[in-house]
Amino acid sequence: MVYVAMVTGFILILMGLYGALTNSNILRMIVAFSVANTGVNIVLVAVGYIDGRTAPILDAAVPVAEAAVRIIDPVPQALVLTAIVIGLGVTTLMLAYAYKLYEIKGTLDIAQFSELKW
Amino acid sequence: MIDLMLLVTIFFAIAMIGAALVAIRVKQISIAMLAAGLVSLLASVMFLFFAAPDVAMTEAAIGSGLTTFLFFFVLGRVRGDQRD
Amino acid sequence: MQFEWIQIPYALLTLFIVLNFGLIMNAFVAKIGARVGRRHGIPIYQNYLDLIKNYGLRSSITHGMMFYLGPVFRLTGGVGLIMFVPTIYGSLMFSNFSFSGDLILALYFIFFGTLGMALGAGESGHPHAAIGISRGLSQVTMAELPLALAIFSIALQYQTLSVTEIVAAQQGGIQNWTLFTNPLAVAAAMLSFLGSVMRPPFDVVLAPQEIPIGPPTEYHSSYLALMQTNRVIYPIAKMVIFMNLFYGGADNWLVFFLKIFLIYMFAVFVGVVFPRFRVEQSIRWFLIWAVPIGVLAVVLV
Amino acid sequence: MVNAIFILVIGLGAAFLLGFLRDKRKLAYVVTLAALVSMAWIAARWLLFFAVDGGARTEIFTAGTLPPFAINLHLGIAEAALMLLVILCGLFSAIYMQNTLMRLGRRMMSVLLVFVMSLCGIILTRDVFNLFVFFELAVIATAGLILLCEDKRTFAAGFKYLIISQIVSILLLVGIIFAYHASGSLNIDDMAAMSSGTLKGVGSLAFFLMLMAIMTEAKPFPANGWALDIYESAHPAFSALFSAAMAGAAAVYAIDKLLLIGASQWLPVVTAIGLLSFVAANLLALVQTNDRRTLGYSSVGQVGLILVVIGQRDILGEHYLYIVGGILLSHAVAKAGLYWLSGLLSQRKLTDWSALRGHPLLIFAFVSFVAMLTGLPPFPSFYAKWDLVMLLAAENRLWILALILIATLLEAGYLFRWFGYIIKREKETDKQILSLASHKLAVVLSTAVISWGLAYLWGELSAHGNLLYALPLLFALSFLLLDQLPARIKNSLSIAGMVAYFMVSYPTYDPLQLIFGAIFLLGSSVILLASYHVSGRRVGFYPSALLMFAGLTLLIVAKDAFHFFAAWEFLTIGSYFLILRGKHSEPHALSYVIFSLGGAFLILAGFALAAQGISPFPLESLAQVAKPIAPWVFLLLAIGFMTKTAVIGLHIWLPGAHAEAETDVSPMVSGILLKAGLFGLMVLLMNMGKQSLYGVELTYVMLWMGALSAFLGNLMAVFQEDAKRLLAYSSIGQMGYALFGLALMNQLGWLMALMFVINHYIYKSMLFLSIGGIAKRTGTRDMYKMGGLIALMPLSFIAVLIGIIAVSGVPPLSGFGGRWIFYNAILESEYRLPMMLIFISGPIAFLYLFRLIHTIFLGQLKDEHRQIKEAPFWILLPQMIYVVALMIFAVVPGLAMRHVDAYLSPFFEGQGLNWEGFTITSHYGYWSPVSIMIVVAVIFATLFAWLLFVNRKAQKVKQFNIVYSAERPFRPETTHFAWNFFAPYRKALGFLMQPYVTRFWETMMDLLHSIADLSRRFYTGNGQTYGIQLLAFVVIVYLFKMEF
Repeated sequence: MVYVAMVTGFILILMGLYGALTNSNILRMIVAFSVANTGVNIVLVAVGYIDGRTAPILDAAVPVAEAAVRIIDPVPQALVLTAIVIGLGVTTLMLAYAYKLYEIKGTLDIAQFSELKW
Repeated sequence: MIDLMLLVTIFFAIAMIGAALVAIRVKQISIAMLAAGLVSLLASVMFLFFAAPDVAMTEAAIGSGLTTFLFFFVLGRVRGDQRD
Repeated sequence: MQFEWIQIPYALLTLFIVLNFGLIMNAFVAKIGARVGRRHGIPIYQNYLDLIKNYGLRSSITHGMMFYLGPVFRLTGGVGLIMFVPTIYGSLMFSNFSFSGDLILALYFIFFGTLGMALGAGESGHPHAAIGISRGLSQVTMAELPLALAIFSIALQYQTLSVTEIVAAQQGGIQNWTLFTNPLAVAAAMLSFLGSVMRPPFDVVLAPQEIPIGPPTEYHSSYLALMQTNRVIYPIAKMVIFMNLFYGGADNWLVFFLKIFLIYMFAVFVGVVFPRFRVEQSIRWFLIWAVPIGVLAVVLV
Repeated sequence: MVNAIFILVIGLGAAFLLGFLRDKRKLAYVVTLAALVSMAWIAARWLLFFAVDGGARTEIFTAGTLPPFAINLHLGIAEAALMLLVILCGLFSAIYMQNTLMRLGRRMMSVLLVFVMSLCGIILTRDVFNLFVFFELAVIATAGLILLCEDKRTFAAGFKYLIISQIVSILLLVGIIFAYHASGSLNIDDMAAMSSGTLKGVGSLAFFLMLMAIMTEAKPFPANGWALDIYESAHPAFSALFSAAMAGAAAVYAIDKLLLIGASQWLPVVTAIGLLSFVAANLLALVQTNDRRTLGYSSVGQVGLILVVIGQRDILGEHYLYIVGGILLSHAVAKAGLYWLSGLLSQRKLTDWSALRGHPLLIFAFVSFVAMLTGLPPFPSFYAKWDLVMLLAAENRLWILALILIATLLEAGYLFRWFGYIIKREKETDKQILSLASHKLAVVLSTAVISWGLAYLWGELSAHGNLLYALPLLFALSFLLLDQLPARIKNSLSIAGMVAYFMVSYPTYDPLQLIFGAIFLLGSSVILLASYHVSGRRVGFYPSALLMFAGLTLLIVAKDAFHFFAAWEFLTIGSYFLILRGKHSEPHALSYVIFSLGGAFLILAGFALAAQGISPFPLESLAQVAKPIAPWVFLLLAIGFMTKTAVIGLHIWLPGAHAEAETDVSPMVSGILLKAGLFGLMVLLMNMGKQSLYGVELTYVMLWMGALSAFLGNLMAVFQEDAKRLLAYSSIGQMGYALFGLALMNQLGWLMALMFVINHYIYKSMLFLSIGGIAKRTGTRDMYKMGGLIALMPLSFIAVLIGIIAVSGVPPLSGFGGRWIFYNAILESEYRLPMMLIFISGPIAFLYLFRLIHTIFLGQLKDEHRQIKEAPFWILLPQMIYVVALMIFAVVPGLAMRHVDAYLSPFFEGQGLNWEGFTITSHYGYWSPVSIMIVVAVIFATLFAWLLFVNRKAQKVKQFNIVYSAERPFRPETTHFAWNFFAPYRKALGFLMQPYVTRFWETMMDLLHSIADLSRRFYTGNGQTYGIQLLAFVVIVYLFKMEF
């Protein structure tokens, strides 16, 4: 199960990267990146998962004393949460840029934005 | 039980990959955005299986909700260039 | 060797003998040349007359300071050269001021007169003079090279730069002459000699004066006299070096006259036989024939 | 002491605070500055604590728990220094961008604060995920700050950066999670403490991904197209931050931290990437015309160099911080300074920087920055590079050493070319390119001050002693402050200073040093007399000239390789500035400095190879260098020194550089500077003696080189139409003689070389001065345009006449002495073939010398020159001094030479000369300069007096009276035969004159430029391509890593 998720995550990452680097429309690139980010999140969660344990939430079901053996390592999940938020930030920024770029040139074709080169 | 989980996971995985394929290949950009949101949504369900309910909630809210909204927001403002 | 005052009159005596010998020899050679060409030729005393006449003339024009200095440099070069080499082997009386320096001094002092000539002619203001000079200098660079190589070769051979010691090493029979002990060096030097005596085939340098004005033509009267004097002394001074280095030197004036005359006749013969070279041709000629011999002389010694 | 976490707290807090300051831009700006100042203050306090009080490094724990559950920050001297750098950089940029920030308002200010804060976070944190967070923050802040610029293209650049950072964050996150999986910790120190076994397999791949992700932030070639676009288009103050603080400090430090984990197996990868970046970026920069893009490439290169140092830290030991710090700080300060400087200009072409001309302070700042980047003394990068190179050579990592030096040379090439543009290119007068806002100026100039402060600091820290304490150097630098004084006062000061220094120091010199010292100090004072002819202020002349003389002075007293090399660099830079002053000297000065630096790097490599890690390395120890490397050391050093003496093949810089220099500079660089190379060769040969490589005796090769230089140098001089070029080529020939003498490796050969040192100084200085004076009066250097000047400029004529007699070696003047010793020397030597070339070069010298005097002074006067006067008094005065000196040296050469002869005799078994009485005798012959002089003078004077007497009534004829029958020729300018003077010679030997060497070097240059131009097309400008390049780069590096 972990492997399935992990493989799915990697496939999503690769598909996302492929999409981002082959679609010339800027919005579609951003969409592809968001797919890749989802893939990363899946990988992160899958790596942290230990079979048969519960969520790292201390409640009645999981006494504090047994927490260490009964819950999943909370660190990766904390990482994913942070990553999702940061990912949102970056995606938003990219979208803002996309809009700005569209304003400047009236196009979203990435190939049109290559005055700076060499 | 575990096998069932596995099957469900595999199902979700295939669904996600399919949605992702749509997201990066489909002609219509709005459909691509929806598909990306779908990938995110499916992922958040999957997180539940992996005992990560808070991640699932965040992913559902931010990944599939807010991000998709933002996509459409920007798309609405740049209408006109809908070619691939 | 140390300087003594008596050496000054001795040196002047040498100079006097050489001058007279040169005047007569030049006339003699001219005579021979004329006779070969079935002409009558000049009288033997003609050069004396010319020289005396020119020394007697006074000029009322000058082209400027360097115009004066040209002949002065020139003659200083010729006289100085004679002064710096011993003329008669074993004679203190006729070894002149050779204590001032050795073979290298002589080798480099050759240029002193050349420089003066060139400077003076340059000042004469005639463009053709400069053409003659540029040709002459071009040619002399290549003509002197085999000589330098030959001198290096015999300096290596005798392990000394002192002219007197080189002559001393050749005493005791004709077989000891450098001519036989180091024939390659002598060959190179003799070929080089052809290039520096201003006779055919290497006299294109003087050609502008046939066209008709060249380096010496602007000179007249006393200026010309100085240059004529030099043209008598300078080749002899040079041949003295040759004689000392290659042909065993001379221990009395008779031998001296004979050897100098023969060396000179070598150039004359070649000149009569061969046509004139253009400068670049003569440069190539020296480069192809004389220089390799010189190189061999250095390498094989 | 304030807890360092407050740096982050203040940054973040102030950024939030700004959010409440709507419509209070001034207050917001003050808050921003105050926040930065207080952050800087904290960092500075910590730095002082570590550096001065020797404090121990501290850990700062957050959230009350230990890692991995909480984040820990780590503060040591490196962190404190880097944070101070980053914050100061931010502060300066904030001041610099005052107007922009005020216009854009508080949001931009808070973004700036977040950016600086996140960089500090990157530096402080020891947690890989935290590293990720701070990097993402920095990315977001970057994307915000890019909008500072009005340039619309910046948006595209920013978007490209976002694409890349998406990929980077994916790599980083995947790497982090697997690293965590493998090690169970996110803490770098914990991971580092694990056994290397955990890094096998997945762990290794995870580490690789993290490393590559962070490496990308350091913008390595070729995955850096986006960075260059940002550098080119962003606001210069942001580019300064981006280059100096983000790439140059934060990213490389993050890599450094990460490598604690990877242990030594990843160091070669980092080295290789760094080297590739350093070489490729500097190569590509060669063809840039945009200033900021050029700086961007340079930045990529410099960061590459820092990566190399990081990758080499296994051999750097305790020097690691000193070396990496020196290079890092030099890059940061210089690059930030240059970016800030670029903000003063409104045009973007490199050539537009000529607008800086007329602002000495800005030029001084520029020069300081360029010198810092190229690693010239006394800047930190110089000390650092020296130590780096020494250690690399000691560990036998020669390829790395070679590539570093080559890339540095490339970098020097375009930076100095740029400097040439500033000094030499036409200013566009109609456009106001330069805007000098006082706050921007303050930033730039205080950066320049900081650069010198760092130079002092690194000198203090250096094991070799502080170069800035050398008195001659201080003397030269003090003229920077005096530059406002009139030139004549500065001239008097310089002469007084140099003479006084000589007086004080000559008792400590040995005879060899004395000869060189006298030429370097007294000789240059004589030449400086000629400088009195220049009125006005002559800005920049004296610091440059004195820097060169300081280098020369320090060179002869240098005891160890470090000081020798530093002196060598000083004299190179000083002379470069001097040469650049000439009117048309831009390309020539450039080729001069490139050849010189190339030579200097060979010398550096030679010393490094010889030292094998011994520091300091005394020059005498060259004698103890062991067999297999000794010939290579010899080869490197010899070629290095021969570059300075312009041996044939490496000579192409000389003619232009010497000919185009100013009137009084030509004698300095020809008469004096060339001797530095000979001095170096003497030091080399004296200590190393004969060496052979693959059975070839190297001194024998040098013999041939010297002979060829003498021959070809003279031959080329013959065909020059330009008088100063003629003299310049003649210098090549003369140096060939001297080189030949040294390579003979016998006492007489050395004596001859020293004779040439003295003679060449005197007559070449004299000739350059007279020709300079003539060129000044006639307005041309083409000899065929002159003629007949003897009457108008008699004193110059006398100088040239005496000069050419001396040069040609005709007795009785001193040149003959050299020739005489030469013959004696070659008789002792068994090498015969190369002599031939020397033999022929003597008469050839005669050709060009005659041409010099004939075409200028003799023949017909040109119409346009009828009114000209004799050269200025101050130019004539040194010439007359030289005439007297030549005469004295001709008559009594023993004054100087006998001491040298005695000094040299212990080094050679052969016999020296006998100097008893007036006659000098050798084993082979004898020579009495006094009697020669007397004999020649008496004959000459007698004949001259007689001729004058008999022709006392002669009148001077008018110009055309005789030859042209008193008719004025149709075209008087054709009456002087002077052009193509030795036509037959050219016909016969012209084939030797094919410019093979020039063509070779030109082809090399063209090739480099073509390669650069072709390879830069690889940066298509498309963000996607950049992304693909990044991925491909990662994959390829991985494959290579697997391969080895």
